[in-house]
Amino acid sequence: MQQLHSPWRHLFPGIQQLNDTGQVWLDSAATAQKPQAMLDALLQYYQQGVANVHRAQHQPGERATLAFEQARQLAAHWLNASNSDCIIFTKGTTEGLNLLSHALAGQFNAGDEILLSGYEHHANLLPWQQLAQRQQLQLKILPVDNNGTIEIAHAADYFNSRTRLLAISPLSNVLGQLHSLQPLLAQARAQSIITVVDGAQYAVHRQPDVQQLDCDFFVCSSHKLYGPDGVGLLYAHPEQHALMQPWQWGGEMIEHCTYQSAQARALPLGFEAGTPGIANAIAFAATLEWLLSLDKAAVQAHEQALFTQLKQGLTERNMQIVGQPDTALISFNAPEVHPADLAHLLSEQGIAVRGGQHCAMPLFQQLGLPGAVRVSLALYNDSSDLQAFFQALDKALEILT
Amino acid sequence: MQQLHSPWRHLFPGIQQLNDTGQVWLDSAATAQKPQAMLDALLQYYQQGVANVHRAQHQPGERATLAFEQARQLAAHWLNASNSDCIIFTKGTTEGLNLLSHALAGQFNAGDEILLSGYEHHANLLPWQQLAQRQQLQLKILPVDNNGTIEIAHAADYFNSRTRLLAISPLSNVLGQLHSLQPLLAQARAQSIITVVDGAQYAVHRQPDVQQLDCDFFVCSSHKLYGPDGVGLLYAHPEQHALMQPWQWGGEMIEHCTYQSAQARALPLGFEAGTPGIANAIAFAATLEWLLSLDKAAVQAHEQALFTQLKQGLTERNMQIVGQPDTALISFNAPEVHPADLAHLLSEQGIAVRGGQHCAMPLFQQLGLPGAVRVSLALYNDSSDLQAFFQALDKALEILT
Amino acid sequence: MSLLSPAAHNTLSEFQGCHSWENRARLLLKYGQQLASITHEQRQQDNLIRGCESPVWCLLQQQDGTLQIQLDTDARLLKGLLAVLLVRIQGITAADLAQVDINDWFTQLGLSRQLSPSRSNGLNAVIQHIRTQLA
Amino acid sequence: MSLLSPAAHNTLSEFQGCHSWENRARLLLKYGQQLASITHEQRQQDNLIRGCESPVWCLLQQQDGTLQIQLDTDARLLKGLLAVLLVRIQGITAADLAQVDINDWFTQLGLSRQLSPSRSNGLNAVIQHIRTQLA
Ligand SMILES: Cc1ncc(COP(=O)(O)O)c(C=O)c1O
Ligand SMILES: Cc1ncc(COP(=O)(O)O)c(C=O)c1O
Repeated sequence: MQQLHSPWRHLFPGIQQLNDTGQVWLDSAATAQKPQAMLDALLQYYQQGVANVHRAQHQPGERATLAFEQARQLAAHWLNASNSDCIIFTKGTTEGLNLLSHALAGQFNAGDEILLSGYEHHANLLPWQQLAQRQQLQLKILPVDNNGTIEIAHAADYFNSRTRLLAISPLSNVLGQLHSLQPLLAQARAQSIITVVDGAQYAVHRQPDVQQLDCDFFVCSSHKLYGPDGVGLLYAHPEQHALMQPWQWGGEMIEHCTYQSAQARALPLGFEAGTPGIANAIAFAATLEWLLSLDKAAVQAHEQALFTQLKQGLTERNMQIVGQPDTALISFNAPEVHPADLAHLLSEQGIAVRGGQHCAMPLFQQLGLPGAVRVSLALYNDSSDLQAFFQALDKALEILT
Repeated sequence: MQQLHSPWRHLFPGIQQLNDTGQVWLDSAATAQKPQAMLDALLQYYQQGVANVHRAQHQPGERATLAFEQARQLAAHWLNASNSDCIIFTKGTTEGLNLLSHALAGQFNAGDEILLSGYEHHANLLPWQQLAQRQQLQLKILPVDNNGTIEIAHAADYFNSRTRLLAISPLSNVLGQLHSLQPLLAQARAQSIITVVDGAQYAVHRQPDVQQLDCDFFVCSSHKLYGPDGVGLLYAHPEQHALMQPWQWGGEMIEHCTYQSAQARALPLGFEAGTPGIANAIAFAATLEWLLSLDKAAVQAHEQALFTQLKQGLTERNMQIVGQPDTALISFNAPEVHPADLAHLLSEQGIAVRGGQHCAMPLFQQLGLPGAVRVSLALYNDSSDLQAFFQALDKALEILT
Repeated sequence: MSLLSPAAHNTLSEFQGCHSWENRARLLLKYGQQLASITHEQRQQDNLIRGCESPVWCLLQQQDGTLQIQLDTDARLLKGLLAVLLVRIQGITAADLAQVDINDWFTQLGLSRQLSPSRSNGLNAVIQHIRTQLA
Repeated sequence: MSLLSPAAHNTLSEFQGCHSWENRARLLLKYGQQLASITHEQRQQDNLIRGCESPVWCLLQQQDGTLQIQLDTDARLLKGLLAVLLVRIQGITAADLAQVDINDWFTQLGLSRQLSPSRSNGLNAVIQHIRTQLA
């Protein structure tokens, strides 16, 4: 195995400390370790004295508001959104999708259809399922076949005159196969179907360009993107703001209210009820800024080289790979071995990979599998991590078979 | 003016740094500065290597889950909840109240009544107002008189056979008057009226005891309590869990699902959809632990002494005090001066106080005031802060009158 | 860039002559005092600008292609800020307005902090309101 | 505290004789293998324990005042863990169960990590299920 060294690894104190305690982090698809730049921003924000945003006009308040709005601008820039008013700070992908499932509720009549892929994470399934139950809609599923494949090229065949919304992820957290969604999203737009892109995994490995994707809504989470946990982004296409009705209500998200009535503000403030996670938004922006400073091609090449080594090692060992992964992560099973047993013995050896159904239970029902072990990669991994993994895998299989 | 020195002030780097830039922080009711103990916990969590909670069984995951659940236990202990299953981590008070306004929706029939005080923050008004609009309920208001007083002792007179829920705060962010709610909450319980306590301000100045209060639900925000922003607590009485239907849906908050159906878990996990703010929960717990280590009586005495100085100085200057404040904060106006003008000139002099309607527009409509300037105190304030404020006030009034 | 009118030049030199916050505040109060009020009858919902903590009213007309704007509020310093805003944009054409760098104007006056993104003083909301009305 | 049965003493000494994770794992596999299975017909929703990532089935009876518990799962190591749990609580009374410190039992076996609050392996959910059924 060729030695691949991440030139960014030393910038992640968490990776160092995990290594010092004998832990190899290969669960970045669950959450990623944080670069020093993020920690510095977080600490600095709190140390210099905090203030609430968009409330008082004193100088600490102005400074916090400015920093918070600059964070929004940076997020807009990073997503290539046309305008920072299109960016709502959320708690994460899950909250973003729940928000949409309420904010867009007025766009549906009983009998309308919502189309999802069969590999969606619960976060991009259950909010729509609940909306469908509340409003007597049909939830249609783009079927995944037994090999974990989905025919994205023919997905538009599932559109019909009742289809009102398409919610889909370009990169599944189980299958690790990158789908180019642009053609499908364009067909949806041509038929006035609202499009929601779950970018939780995708955004980590490809810098999103929401204008090029031309989706209506895009969501992602900071914590998977090397940023703090508890914050995320919801992008809303400027022409679709009118579709959204406010969801949560509170302090400064309104223009005016009486005891009996209230008018909400426009995006984004009208969708950010309550004191936001200010420190997190600012530290997330610092993370994005750091990411922007990297050589994108080099990062992608490094991740791809690791991926190839991972795939090769699993194939050599005759592991049963789920789907046709090509990016960042692979889910697999050992023949005749329960994934929980394998995950258990890997964890005994300090290999942090995840076993189970990865918040995609219906996909596993469809695949007829009790679960899988997932190895996921990030820009800080070295091939030494994979070597440790393979050594532990061999040992675990020796015990289990 | 007697010199009061906070023995805890030096533990707050933000206060030091604000002071170094000529800023006096008297807006703690908006958000509080953070003790070193909080910063240390936050940094340590991120530095040692992060993991998602309640998902994988690898060691970093176990460690993070343990720390997260210990944080929940500490929060339960701090609130004197009987059980840590009663504690849901939220984004803050506003999210907690929005959550309740959806989770409890099944408890109302058209025509039922919700009772609120007239001084509630928008966060404890608008979610109920929206619920009332969605389900044709009546929103009843315990009236505040022109002096900002409310007759808590007679509030139960507003109960009737249709009253289903009472939502009220023991300490308003405008009026600064502490109400003992126990008798009212007991009367509500006797009539099977669900009780929701907005403890956002109260929790900062009196350690809550939810068993003694005997409310059904209690909410507060970390960021006002010297903790990180973006996290808060929702306490649910163990016997009322059954009233709650799940609100947000996602990853691990379910027990089982298919494409077309899902069963949510019980409290608290069933109400914590998506990756939570793990670092924030842990750092908040560290803050609570630090608070618990303080001499509660000394803190309260210090705050009360500052309050007395504040009130006296305002009275001497013939300021018009809003309501009958007795705790932690005072809202006031100068005769014939617009509050925005006063806030403006105070901020020019580095005094961070807030002017405006403080997210309580209906209260100000009721009081017939365009707003007020609010000075709010925390345990790190010294009387030197008040002296700086009074000096700036005198200067501002000289210019404005 | 639209050029400064003689009145704007005058305002500029008045503010640049202020070397303390107090003098600037007094000058703002003076400007505010000189600004015509909008009567109570004209203070209607239609003329209310959304998004300011202190209500601001706005009457906007285009006469012979140029803007005639009236602004009013009860807060005196904000009224002063509205007055110096009007000094810069009163009577110009809508096309010229699009060219005016308001940030730069307030910065030159030593008042840049009043244009913060925070919603609290509302000056930003006023500028945005006028631009939207003309768009 | 309910006392250890002879079988439990035996298990304890077996696990305490393991000085590596590998030996413990092999021993757990052996315990799992010896545990009777719950047939497919008995694997019904009613018998399924909620909250485990790998499904665990449970049949619970009280005979002459003592507990008769059957547990099963497809994951072999978890099945081993269920087996050593049963060694400790099989055949005792419901009242005694309330006294058993399960954490202590697993700690003595060198398996304390398996009882983490994380939901992933489900051992906690199993214990809670049994306690709730008996409550
Ligand atoms: C594809 C996908 N969508 C949504 C989510 C949910 O993200 P979060 O837990 O940050 O809300 C995840 C994370 O596991 C994911 O991988
Ligand atoms: C009484 C009261 N309730 C609710 C809130 C809202 O809290 P948060 O903004 O943290 O959600 C506040 C904060 O301003 C408050 O003072």
